[in-house]
Amino acid sequence: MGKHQATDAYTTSELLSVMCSRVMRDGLIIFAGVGVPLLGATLAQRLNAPSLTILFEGGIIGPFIQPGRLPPSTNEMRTAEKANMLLSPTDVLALLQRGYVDIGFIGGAQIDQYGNVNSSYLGDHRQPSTRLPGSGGGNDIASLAETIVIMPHEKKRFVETVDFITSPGYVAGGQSRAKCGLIAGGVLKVITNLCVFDCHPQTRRLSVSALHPGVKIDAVLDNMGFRPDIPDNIVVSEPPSLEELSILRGIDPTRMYLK
Amino acid sequence: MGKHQATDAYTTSELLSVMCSRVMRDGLIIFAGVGVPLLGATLAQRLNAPSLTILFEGGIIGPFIQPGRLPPSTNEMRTAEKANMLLSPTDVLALLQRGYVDIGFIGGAQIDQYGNVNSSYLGDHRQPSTRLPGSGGGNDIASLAETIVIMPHEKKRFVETVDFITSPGYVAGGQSRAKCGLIAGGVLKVITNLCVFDCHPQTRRLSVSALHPGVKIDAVLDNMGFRPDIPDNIVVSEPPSLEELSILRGIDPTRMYLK
Amino acid sequence: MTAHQQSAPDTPAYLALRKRLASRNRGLRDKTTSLSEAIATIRDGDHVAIGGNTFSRTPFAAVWEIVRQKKKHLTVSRSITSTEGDFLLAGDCVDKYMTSWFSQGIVWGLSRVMRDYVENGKVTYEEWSHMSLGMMYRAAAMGIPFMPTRVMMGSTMPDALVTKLETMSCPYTGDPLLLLPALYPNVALIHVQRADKFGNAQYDGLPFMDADIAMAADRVILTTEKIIDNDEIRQAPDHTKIPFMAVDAVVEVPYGAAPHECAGCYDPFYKRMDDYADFTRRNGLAGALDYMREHIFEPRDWNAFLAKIGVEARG
Amino acid sequence: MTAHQQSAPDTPAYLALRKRLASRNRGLRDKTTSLSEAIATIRDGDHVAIGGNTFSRTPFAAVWEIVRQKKKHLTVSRSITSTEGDFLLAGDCVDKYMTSWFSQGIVWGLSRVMRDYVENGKVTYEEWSHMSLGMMYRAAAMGIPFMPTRVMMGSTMPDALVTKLETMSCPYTGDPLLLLPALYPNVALIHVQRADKFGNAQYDGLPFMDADIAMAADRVILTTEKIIDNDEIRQAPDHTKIPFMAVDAVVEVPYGAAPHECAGCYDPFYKRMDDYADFTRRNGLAGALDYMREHIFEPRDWNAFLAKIGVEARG
Repeated sequence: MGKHQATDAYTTSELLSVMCSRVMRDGLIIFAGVGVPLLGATLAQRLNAPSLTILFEGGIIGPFIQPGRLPPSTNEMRTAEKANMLLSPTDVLALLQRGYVDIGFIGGAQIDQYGNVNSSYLGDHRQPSTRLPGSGGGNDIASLAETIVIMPHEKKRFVETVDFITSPGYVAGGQSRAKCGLIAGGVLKVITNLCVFDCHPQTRRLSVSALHPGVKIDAVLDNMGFRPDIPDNIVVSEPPSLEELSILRGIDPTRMYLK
Repeated sequence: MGKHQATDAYTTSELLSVMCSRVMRDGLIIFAGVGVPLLGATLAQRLNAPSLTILFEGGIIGPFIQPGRLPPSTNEMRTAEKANMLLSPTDVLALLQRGYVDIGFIGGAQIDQYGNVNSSYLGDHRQPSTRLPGSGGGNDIASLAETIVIMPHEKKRFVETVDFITSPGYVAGGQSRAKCGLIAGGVLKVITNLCVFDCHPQTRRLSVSALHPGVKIDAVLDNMGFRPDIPDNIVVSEPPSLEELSILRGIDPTRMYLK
Repeated sequence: MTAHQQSAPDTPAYLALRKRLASRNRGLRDKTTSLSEAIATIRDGDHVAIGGNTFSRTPFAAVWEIVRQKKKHLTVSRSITSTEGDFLLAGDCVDKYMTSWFSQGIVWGLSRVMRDYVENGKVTYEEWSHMSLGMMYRAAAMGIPFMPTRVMMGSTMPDALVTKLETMSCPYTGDPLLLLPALYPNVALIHVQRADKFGNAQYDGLPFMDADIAMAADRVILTTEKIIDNDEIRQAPDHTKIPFMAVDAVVEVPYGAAPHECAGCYDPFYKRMDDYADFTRRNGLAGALDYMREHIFEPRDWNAFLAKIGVEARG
Repeated sequence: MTAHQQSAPDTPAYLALRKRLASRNRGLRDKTTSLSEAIATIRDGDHVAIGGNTFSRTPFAAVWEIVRQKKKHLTVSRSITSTEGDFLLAGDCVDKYMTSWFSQGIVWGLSRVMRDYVENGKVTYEEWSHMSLGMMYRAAAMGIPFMPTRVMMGSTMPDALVTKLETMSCPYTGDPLLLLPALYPNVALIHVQRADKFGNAQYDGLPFMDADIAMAADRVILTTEKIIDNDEIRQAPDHTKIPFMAVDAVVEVPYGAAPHECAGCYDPFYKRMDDYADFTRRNGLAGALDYMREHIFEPRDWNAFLAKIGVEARG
């Protein structure tokens, strides 16, 4: 990740986790992977969202994440510890289709101006330069839920058009997402270590909505392969509070994810 | 039921149960209701088909029917006693759709010349003279499996055209079943207390294939509302053996179903 | 592509469906309430789906309370209907009944009440095949607008429905298919052996269609023999059949399925079911109304009903 | 009606499918056999579906034996693929791989073997969304030729498949839908905690897609930590997840998922997985082949493999 925001006070992953946690209101149901979204969710649960519920694609509903015992994957029994229910992946993903999930979190190797995410192929998929691990539940989340993309802010990742759309955002912008058949969901935010984007309500292009503390817009632009919308009303993110950081560090005392 | 076959040696339901049991070869999977088919299946298991498997629409796979403890219904826990697996009705019926079931057994209030069965409405369904209990799984069995219909041999039940097709046989005869969309299954036999019918391979009309011991063809025709095919090669059913009757009576010592 | 042809009455637009779900507080919160308050949330005109099957794990207390509260114009669906259907019809609660089979049970024969209502056109009666009803709930539970199936074709059943059923030829195989529209009840009534206060429900024995019904419905009212601690649920999460987030009300009702059975807790109270059958055998619908006055409207509460039929409540 | 357009490769005609099922002896009979005999029934060119998920309840012994028996031209499907996929590819067993994700696990990063095979066009690789693969198995398990769904549209994924996917507009709601063709494996490999000799299988913890895979497949090869008496199954039939009639071979293989985990029996052997990762990190495909020679081809039997990696077999 870029090192722009690694101040003395907090690391990049701490910043991302705090930014994630702030979108998680009490009572929401989120679909997450391990790592930053899980840290954010666990922080939110401890801080002000005790009834927030986490789903994992392995088939897990409402696990109880204990400080110091963060799970290493979304698809094994450690992740299922003290869950409320275990389902097949098919059925837990069908909850997205039924509309049970308020926010899904995904990542990927590339993201483009319309929030489409690639986690499949770099280069032409018929003769790729790199075959990546793939969608997993990413396509399902992006197709069926309001989605937040967590992405390191790097030029090679923020490309005008992704090589391959694994997890569709707003596809070709405008109304194209719905025209492709995706009548629900869409990219809610893209959270990076430098800023937060949302998508312009008409064009559906990425639009800077907040800069993280100490970040200049030039740093955002210098580390992207395309120019996002830059509206007049960009705010500065509230910096992580001492309370947030203290709880977060308690959740991951061995710094498994808090690099 | 007609009393023609109630000889000294066996009752009507004993005869029906024995006739049922003889179609159940070892290793088959049958979908049955309680009553005659269950008696027949249990007899077959004891006699020469130890690995015969029974499914009930309540969601039950391979129950273990103990002599003297016959279940009263297909949809409660008594029926599930010592089963190998319990499923939802949806899933156990889907086994029919997947092709897991060799023979399904159904009954009903009326049957017609093409083996269509009515268990829904007597009279016009928009203003019926009698509303019957309905399909239950009957339509599913008849649509998806080779089906054997067990029916008391009575004029009011054997009608040229049923008032309402709940469980389709060969619909309007000939190729009409497949043309309606039912590409698998069909009526294998109709077993009554007087005779056995199969369906003519071309016309698909009921055709007498066997007369039970002591039954004349006139008795068959006198107790039907239409004239079935009467081929030259009608056989006489082998009468129930002492061994069959002895085992059968041991299975239902309180004569719960052996009226 | 098949053109947009017609909306089935029970298949709301996908976005409206999602909006209804999103409007619920689905978080991990205490949902325990009383039977009367839980049932009071059911609105006249709602579609109420009933869990269990015939006389097994019927949410009997919940149905009993619906009749007492004189709900009107309900659509009621249940895969196989027993006595509770008589009470809902005779209680004048139902405009439309959807089921695959309707009788108190094989041993008691035809329902006199159901015959009276259907034969005299007093209720819209939809008969579905058993699997079809299950698949309609399942489609809804999975968030898809229909389930393709190979049943009900060639029969008269589609002609006797209000719902106009669509068919298609499979674009992959050419197979003829009947498309069962997703069935979204407004409320599911489910009775289980145990649940926690959040609504995580575990049941034993025959599962019936309860899990699909719960996920298909807009709201779930859960009655449970016993409320257990959430820790117990979390010790065996692979036994949870309905997740808390689908549930809106949890009511502890010992013997909540009586006089029907609840696997592992009690067998069917056959004698008590015989008693009701005697009322209708003698006087048909009038007999049912007599029974209902004595057993549904006059008892002070559910425990008084249990005492009346001779079943001892634990609570 | 949608016209008959084209047959997907993995959707055989319904009657042929039923005939394959009818030809099996599905009765309640002893199906216990040895690992090598069970795997010997797999034919070159078969479609083999693998149960479990990533490194949880993987039928590892069964896959290990497939590689040893040098099966060829397989189609392999698994919802999420870990090390077993490396071995099948590097063992030259696979013509086509269907999965939603392929990596030994997050902590070990990209699979060097998979990259080598896909980037050099040595395997036909189909990437499906996780739910899509699950729904394709489910459609097959339910005996329907496709499952309608709301995913994979708007993405590039359908363009990168051999299978041509069909879409339609729902005749009830007008919703755009993608139709996932039913996926019928020839053989399903499933590993469970316990099963009886007839093949009734019970498993704990995460269920993954195993039940759907088993019912979707023509044949099921079951490995189990322990063979239990049929009486134990019949005492808790509501815990049976796969019925005997779907199963063709039962093999008792203690530690049959090692070095992956088997809930309640053993945790993942992370160190042993690190060992393999070291081989490929150093030498890519050649490293994998070195590892396979030492760990798959050289050991006398499965217990020798377990001893080699330092896991003590019970048997």
